[in-house]
Amino acid sequence: MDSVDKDKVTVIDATKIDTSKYKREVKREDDAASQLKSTGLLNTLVYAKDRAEKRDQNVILALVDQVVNWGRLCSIWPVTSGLACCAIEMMSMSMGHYDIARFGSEVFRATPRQSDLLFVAGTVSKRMAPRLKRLYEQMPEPKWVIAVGSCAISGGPFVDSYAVLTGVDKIIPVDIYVPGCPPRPEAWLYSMIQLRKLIKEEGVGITWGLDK
Amino acid sequence: MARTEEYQLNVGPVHPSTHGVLRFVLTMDGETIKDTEMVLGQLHRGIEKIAESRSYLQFIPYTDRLDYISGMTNNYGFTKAVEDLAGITVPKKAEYLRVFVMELNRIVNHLVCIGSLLLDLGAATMIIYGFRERHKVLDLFESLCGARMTFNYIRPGGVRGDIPEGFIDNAKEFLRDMPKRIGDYAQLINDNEIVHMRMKGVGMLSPEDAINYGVTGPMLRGSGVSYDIRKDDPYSVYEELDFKACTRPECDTYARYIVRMDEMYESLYIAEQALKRRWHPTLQG
Amino acid sequence: MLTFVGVAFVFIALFLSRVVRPSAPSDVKSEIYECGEVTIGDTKFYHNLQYYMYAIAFLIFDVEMAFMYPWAVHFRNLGFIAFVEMFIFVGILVIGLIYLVKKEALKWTQ
Amino acid sequence: MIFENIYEIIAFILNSAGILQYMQSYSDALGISIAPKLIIILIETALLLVGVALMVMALTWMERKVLAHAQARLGPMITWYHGLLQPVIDGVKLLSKEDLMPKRADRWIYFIAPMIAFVPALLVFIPIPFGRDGAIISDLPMGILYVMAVSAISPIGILIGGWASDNKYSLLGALRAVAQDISYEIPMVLTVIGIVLITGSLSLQDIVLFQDKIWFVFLQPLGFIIFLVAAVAEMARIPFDLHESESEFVAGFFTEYSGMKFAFFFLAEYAHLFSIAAIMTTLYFGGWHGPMIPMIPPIITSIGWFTLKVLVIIFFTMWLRATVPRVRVDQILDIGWKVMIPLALFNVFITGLLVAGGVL
Repeated sequence: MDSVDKDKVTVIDATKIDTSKYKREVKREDDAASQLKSTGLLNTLVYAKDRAEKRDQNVILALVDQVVNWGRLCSIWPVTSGLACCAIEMMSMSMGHYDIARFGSEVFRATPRQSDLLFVAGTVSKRMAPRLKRLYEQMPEPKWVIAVGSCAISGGPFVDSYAVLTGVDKIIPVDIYVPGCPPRPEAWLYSMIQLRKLIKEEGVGITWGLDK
Repeated sequence: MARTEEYQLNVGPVHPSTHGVLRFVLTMDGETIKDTEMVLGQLHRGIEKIAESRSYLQFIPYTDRLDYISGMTNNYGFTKAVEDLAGITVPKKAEYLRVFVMELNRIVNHLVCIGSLLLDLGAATMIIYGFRERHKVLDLFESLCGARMTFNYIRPGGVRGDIPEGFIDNAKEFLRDMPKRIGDYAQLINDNEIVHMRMKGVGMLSPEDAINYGVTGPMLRGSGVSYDIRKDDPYSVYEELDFKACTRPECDTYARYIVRMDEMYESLYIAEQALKRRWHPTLQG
Repeated sequence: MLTFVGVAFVFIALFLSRVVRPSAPSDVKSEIYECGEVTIGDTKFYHNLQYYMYAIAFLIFDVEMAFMYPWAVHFRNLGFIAFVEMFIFVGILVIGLIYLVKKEALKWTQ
Repeated sequence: MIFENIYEIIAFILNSAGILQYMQSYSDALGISIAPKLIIILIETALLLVGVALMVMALTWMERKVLAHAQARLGPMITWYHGLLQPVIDGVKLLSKEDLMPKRADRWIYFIAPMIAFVPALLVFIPIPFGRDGAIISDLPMGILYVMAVSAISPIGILIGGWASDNKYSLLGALRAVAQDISYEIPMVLTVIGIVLITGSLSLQDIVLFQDKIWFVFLQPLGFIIFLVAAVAEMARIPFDLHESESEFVAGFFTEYSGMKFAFFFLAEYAHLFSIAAIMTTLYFGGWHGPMIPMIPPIITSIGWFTLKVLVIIFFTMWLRATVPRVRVDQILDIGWKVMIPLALFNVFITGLLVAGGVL
């Protein structure tokens, strides 16, 4: 640092930068085709084609598969289950500021029978673990789990407590982990976006029921 | 003659109206609840045991997670105990700042409480409005300590740091806007006939019972007992501040709700005084 | 006809759903949901009689209303005497309703 | 041209397109002369089914948007323009969702219940005039009585659905829902008697035609208020939504239902909402009456007016949902039996007196 000539360094006061200049222009999608593209339907079709080529499948079947996936990714209904601190942030995520409803997921169903997503929001105590497992098992397929907060991931600050399960993935499979204590609602929303990506790219597809 | 049977019904631990993980086993006859057994411990995290193996400073973050809506107040409770044990005197400036954040946290707490109450009654709108204001307070707290919910801000001997630039303006803006917002909520809820039907005369807790059970806070004051620890056994700098304990004599849910609404105004008033006094030249420690 | 189409619609949708949906039954899954707890006791239990009181009262009033419709349609032809006659009939029913209320038969919890 | 109902309209269109003659000659040759009739009826039922399904989808979208905007949120945004495709997506998802049945459930009843709840919600639309010049499936002479009778069937679906689920929440939720439905059925039907007294006809078409000068809202203000409250209760909207009282019985009678069967309960709920709003429009807001716009066929304008009125009523119920909490079960029933029924009888009494006195 000593070698830097101090006269030549211009000190910039960060507070005085006019950020309005750098504001990103929002591109509006005017024509119907690009609007439709933004819903993911067109991407879905492209994926279907890829998939059919890759796996040597019938295009129609792959298409139906992808349309179903598209339906699933845009309407993920979480089950109302908060365990501890993170549940409050789950509430604030569904409120005005962050509004999970934009992704079509504000329908918090009270019963696991009608929901697709389980947020493990908070500390899983050893007493609660079997009940949570039961709740997960009673959800119908396809279902996803997002483990939120360091407690649900690893036990977090309570890792050496005798009463806390160190990580919810010991009892149920987890799709997405969101670190933080508690994670900010933005992080939750990011996890939702990641989940959508997961469903879109891998998905569950259709198990053709007639073969059963 | 038809025969009726008593049956057991689980409510919780995962139920929309048990906030947190609480479980009731109700014994019911038809629609009448005969008996309630409360099953606790689904959120037992062994914090006391953890505290044994932590230093005083290390334990402060855990207090945030006790009652996760009002982390500041929990911080203060623990810190106060440590300070009393160690005989630390806290500068006045820090005390005022503590009072300021604690009162804002009280507002947050009451907002979440009223919102959840209305949510359980079936009106989902109030909690969303409440969370809107909560978010503003949390923004203030975030500029103070960098966290939205788990603050770890109040430390033995003072607070984590001084206020950042621009904090006073934001805080003043909030204090200016908030009374109007509370007025909006009052308009939304107080004049609603169904709210009165659902809340008046429900959950009666007589003053004697309240004292015998050791109830505190707005619950006690909603039962007509004018006891506010900030006033009757003042800690911190509360005795230098001007406010009144809000009391209602009706002893029901509605009275407790009104107490909370009134306390939000009082908290705003206290916070305003604390903010002003903090800059008083003679008081700066 | 609409009934058939409606029922057919339901059947087709359920069949489609059967075709495309996954199925992974398990023991726990097919147990009933009671807030994540194992249910206590039998789920079919004998009830308080209260529910049936409402049904009986409803039946009485429903029949009464069925009587009132033809009366209402031909009211203009029948004149004032029909009005008096009907309200004698309704009056008896209202007395019955008052009796029910007085007896606390229409009280949800006893 | 004046048509009696949609059947004739379809027949006219097919006739002028020249299809009907072909169909007739073919069916005559095959010896099934009833076939063209059946095909026309199929077309009209399909039209109705599609119309109701579209409306219901629009309503679910509207519900989420209205609620979101009342609560300072945005609501569904990413699925096309302001989330317009959201109902379709929900449908696709529910279609591909696993369908569960509890171990000890009553299999057949469990299976039939959504059907019993859903089909009457469609049948209600048969005698409702959607517009002038015959935009009606069939103008039944017993119209209003038929509507009331059919809409009283869906509580049976709720009841057996709750019973068959083998779940305590479902059972209690279903019993409460049915108790509420039947309690508000009575004042609702009683207030309609007031209208029948004035018009002297049970046909909904006649009732609408009667209102070309003045709507029944103004002739029957008390009756309208009673009908409104009872309608909100029948629709199971929020001040009276015992059907899905989340904070009490998890999800009411459909706690155990998942996948497509749940979707049918869901559809039935919104179809019911639409049907009762349609009845209310017909009875109190002059049905399809409204200023006709020149250049546009009156049948389309009148259907437009009808839809607009229905949507306003439904918007009102959504607005209610955003503002008021739920009434407790015993209070709901008390209001029903001790306030609404006497008031409804009083309304009939007053109307009868006025009609007999020659005022109305």
